[in-house]
Amino acid sequence: MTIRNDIPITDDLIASHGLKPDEYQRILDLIGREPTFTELGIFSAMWNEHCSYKSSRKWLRTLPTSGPRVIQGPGENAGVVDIGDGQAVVFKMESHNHPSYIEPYQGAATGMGGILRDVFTMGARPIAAMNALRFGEPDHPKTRHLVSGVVAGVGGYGNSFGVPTVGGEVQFDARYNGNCLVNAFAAGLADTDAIFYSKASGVGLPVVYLGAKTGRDGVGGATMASAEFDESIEEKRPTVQVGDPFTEKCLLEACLELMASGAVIAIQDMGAAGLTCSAVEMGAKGDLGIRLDLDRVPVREQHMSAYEMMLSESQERMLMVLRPEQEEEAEAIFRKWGLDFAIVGETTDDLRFRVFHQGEEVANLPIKELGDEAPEYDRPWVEPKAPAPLGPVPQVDVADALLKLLGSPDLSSRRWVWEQYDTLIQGNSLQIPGGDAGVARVEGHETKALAFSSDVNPRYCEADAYEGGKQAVAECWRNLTATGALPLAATDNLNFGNPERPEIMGQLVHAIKGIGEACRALDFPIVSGNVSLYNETSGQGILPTPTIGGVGLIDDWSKMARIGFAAADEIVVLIGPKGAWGWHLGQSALLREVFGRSEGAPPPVDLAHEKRAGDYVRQLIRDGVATAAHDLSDGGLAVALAEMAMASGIGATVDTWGADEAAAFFGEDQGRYLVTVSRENFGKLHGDPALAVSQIGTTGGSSLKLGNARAISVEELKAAHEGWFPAYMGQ
Amino acid sequence: MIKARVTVTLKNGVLDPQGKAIEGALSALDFSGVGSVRQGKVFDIEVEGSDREAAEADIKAMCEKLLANTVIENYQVEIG
Amino acid sequence: MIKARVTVTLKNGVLDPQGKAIEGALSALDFSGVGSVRQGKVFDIEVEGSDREAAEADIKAMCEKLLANTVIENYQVEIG
Amino acid sequence: MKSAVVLLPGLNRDRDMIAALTKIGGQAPATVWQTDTEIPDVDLIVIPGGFSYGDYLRCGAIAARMPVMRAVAEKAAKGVMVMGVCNGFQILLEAGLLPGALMRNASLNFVCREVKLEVANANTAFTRGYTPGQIIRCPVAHHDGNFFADAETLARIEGESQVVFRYADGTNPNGSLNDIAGVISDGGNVLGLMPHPENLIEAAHGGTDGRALFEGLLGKAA
Ligand SMILES: Nc1ncnc2c1ncn2[C@@H]1O[C@H](COP(=O)(O)OP(=O)(O)O)[C@@H](O)[C@H]1O
Ligand SMILES: [Mg+2]
Repeated sequence: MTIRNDIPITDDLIASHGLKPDEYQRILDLIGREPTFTELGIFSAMWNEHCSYKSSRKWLRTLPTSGPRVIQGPGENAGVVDIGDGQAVVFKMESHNHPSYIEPYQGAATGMGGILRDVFTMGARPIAAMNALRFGEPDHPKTRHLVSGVVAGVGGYGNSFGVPTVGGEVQFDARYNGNCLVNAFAAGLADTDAIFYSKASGVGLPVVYLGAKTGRDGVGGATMASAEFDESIEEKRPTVQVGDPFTEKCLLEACLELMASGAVIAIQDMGAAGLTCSAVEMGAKGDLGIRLDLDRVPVREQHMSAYEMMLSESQERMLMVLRPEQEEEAEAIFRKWGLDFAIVGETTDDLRFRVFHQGEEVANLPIKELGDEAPEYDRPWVEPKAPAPLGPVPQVDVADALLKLLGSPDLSSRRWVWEQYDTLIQGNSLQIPGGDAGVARVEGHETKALAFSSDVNPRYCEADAYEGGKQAVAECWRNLTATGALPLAATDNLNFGNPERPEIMGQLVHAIKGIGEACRALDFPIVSGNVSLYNETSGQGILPTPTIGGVGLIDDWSKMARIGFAAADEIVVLIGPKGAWGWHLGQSALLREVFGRSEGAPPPVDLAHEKRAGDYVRQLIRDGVATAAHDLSDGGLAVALAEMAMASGIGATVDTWGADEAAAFFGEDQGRYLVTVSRENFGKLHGDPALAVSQIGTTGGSSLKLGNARAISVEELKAAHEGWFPAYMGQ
Repeated sequence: MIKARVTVTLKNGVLDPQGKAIEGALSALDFSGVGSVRQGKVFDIEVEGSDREAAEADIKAMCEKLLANTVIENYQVEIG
Repeated sequence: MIKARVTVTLKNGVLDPQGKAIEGALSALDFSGVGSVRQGKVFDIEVEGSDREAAEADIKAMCEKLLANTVIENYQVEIG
Repeated sequence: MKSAVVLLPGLNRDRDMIAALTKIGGQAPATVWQTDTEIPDVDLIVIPGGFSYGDYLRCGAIAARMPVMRAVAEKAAKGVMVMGVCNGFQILLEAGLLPGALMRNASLNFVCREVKLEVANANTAFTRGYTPGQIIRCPVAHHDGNFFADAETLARIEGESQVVFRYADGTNPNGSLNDIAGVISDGGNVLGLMPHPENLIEAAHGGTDGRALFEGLLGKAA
């Protein structure tokens, strides 16, 4: 059975393609006639939220995206940043939220596949991956199943493909009960003179299809990814795509080999809305038309209609414009790797997107308008409500509270997760997950390395999207800095609820403003990103979750810092802002885990201070003065100290801090770092008059003693920290 | 004691990378005329008792809950 | 076109970590009375032609050469 | 000493292995592709780790039947040293060049972590850089490393000292029988091991415990 192309276009059909009546009117105006069924599919794919960013584009434009090192900002498959010596780092983060909720293993796996393809499409060999995961509350009946499926899927794909996972995030909150988040990050290395783009050039050149065959996978998937879930979710099941990391690995090798041969003029991976998006993008960017002959598309199922082929989201496929004289050479490379290779069309000069199938012209559309004239909305938004003020917080037993936090779902060790990922492959991993940032050596360079971190605190964003957006950027920047890296640039993955609700739109607008301001202040441009909206089930939206993935450069990794105490009898130094600190407990982990409350404003971020403190700490690391470094984040000083102790097996004794120990040890004031220095080097802590640089204790022994609290052995800390995840997952 | 065999296969249209790789390997091994290969799983399960219908119902429940991923797989139960 | 189903199961005595894990998971899901679970594979294969005996011989050869690891697995061929 | 690395689609620790052989041996190994029917004249053939053919069907099963493996078997029969690491080990088992089988990890999960290895037999061409019973650090990264052999085979390989590496100090990551991490052929020239010594050979790796294996092998004993 095949779907015919002359199906009448009814209102229902339009609506089921996610197109609003005014959007359909726009189509009629653009093409001056009723679209065919295939054309309707093409428009729905190009104009849905996922591909067109119609709700967010206006605001995304406000982000800083350039800088002296930025070679390519948003708009290509991935951002490209110069790291010197003729090399560049190519990276991006992308969500695969809805597919992962429906089928966690395959959803997460194909999410990894998609982001890796984005990176190697640009000519870069992937060298590091991260995954930022958010799940519903641990007790929710679906959560365990989602965690195990998603983690297995991320690992199943990334491990087989052969990229080390160097970091990520895992959090739980009831607000993700109906929508988990899977944000996958990948980075690759390329030579600056060998970066490939999607812009086609030259008329009459072959358009080549590469990789795996086309099936009916995910037909309508991009439309689904932009639709709010409701109870009819079951019906959406057959659109699940299955990943094949083996084919992707072959595709990587074949593409890099082909790129090295000089045969590639333009290349674009087939991601959401597959053949449609990739072909339109290549043509539109190059001011060229594209003509496709679907009879030549390698298919793995019989009787596929033009509509299905144009919308299929089968994985591990690419489209390329090739130098005709190197066609044979190209084909031989792909055959060697067991991949399909078919010339499916050509570039034209008529600026039309024309698609032929079984002798019939099934689509003939203006190519520029398909891409450029997508609707853009200035959706109404309202100022988010100010959070309720924080009521009094009782004192706590600092030792008990610390153990409770370390063993809580959000702060416990993620070892159960990252030991399922290959963190060592390629032999360049200098820091695997468990520290502030993952670090990978730049292969072929004696001293250089890249640091990677992924961060956001959705509870902060819920309470104040603007401060939360700033904080996500600042924390990421801080995590990179704490290894000694100079933060270079970032990618953002904006996960929000339904933007047609003004409160949600208000969160998005505020978060973007916060992110933009922080990125500007910290010289940390956004070079790529992804927006995932409609993360909402039965009217309940997720916590606003603008994940920031950052990349930093370490000039000499032999001087890099780690979080573990380096030795006993060293001085523990806390670096932060001068003057009275807020001892900020609003929205803190302490409040939530110990008192079950989530109140108050999140800690404000003073960006000028962040910059100053970060630059100071980085210099201490580079000068070899700091023997260990760690930033303070969730759980404040106590948790940070415990993490340093656990990472090294060395204890510490830290002075008491005034009367309010709860706030002193668990406050989440921003812009703070812990470093350790040897006694001899203590004098070298040159004073920066704008910073408070205080000796707060010493390392040594086998337990952690905080103020007046009872000492806790490092073993006990570790037992609490390492215990939760395996116990929760039943292992 | 009742013995049952559960067979779990991929739904039509769902990509089967394993099957595809096996097809390729068979033809590399000079087996000609092989069309498609689809891979699935079998579970041989022993359950206590002698009520075959109850056992079948139980095993179907196991399939729904654990043995099959009904998003992409079909299953079939035979009581031996 | 001939359709065949090959079933590959572990030999007796060969460790089956997946089967064992499923046993554990089933009892954690409150299915009682589950004795042993052993996991195996099925392959649904289409071969050209109409000679069933030749097809069976061919498929047995595929099993010996590739589909089963006869050190640890048994196989069984059914022509559909 | 000359070496060659076997390349098959889906392998992914080939670059790590080539780097280790090059760094320690001082010269880059030759490479042979899956369809090659001849292997150059070398003293050592290495099959690296990864997911040849996606680990589809059974780990190493499809790879073991590719033409290059016939050539490897011929070389092995002539006494050339052959080492398979991780997927390479699985391929050697599937090719019948080593005894036993590797099943899914007992946890069913992929596992990547550092373990302790006991050098159970230091009297082989591969392990002479270590002392008998020496305990070394070494990373593992695999989904199917759970070594199994029937009782008779197990008794034989134990009796003949064919177990070369064992997981030590309770670090068995996969449920392997007798903590077996690596075995050698009865001829003493084919070694398979699950752990990745090639990922622990320089300061950047945080340790060099894997080095002695390559140094011993490549005749660069420390
Ligand atoms: N899904 C994951 N995959 C890999 N590593 C992870 C994952 N989740 C958390 N981690 C790692 O665990 C450590 C702790 O995470 P987190 O508490 O989010 O760090 P931080 O507070 O420094 O941002 C980090 O090293 C992080 O990279
Ligand atoms: Mg940190």
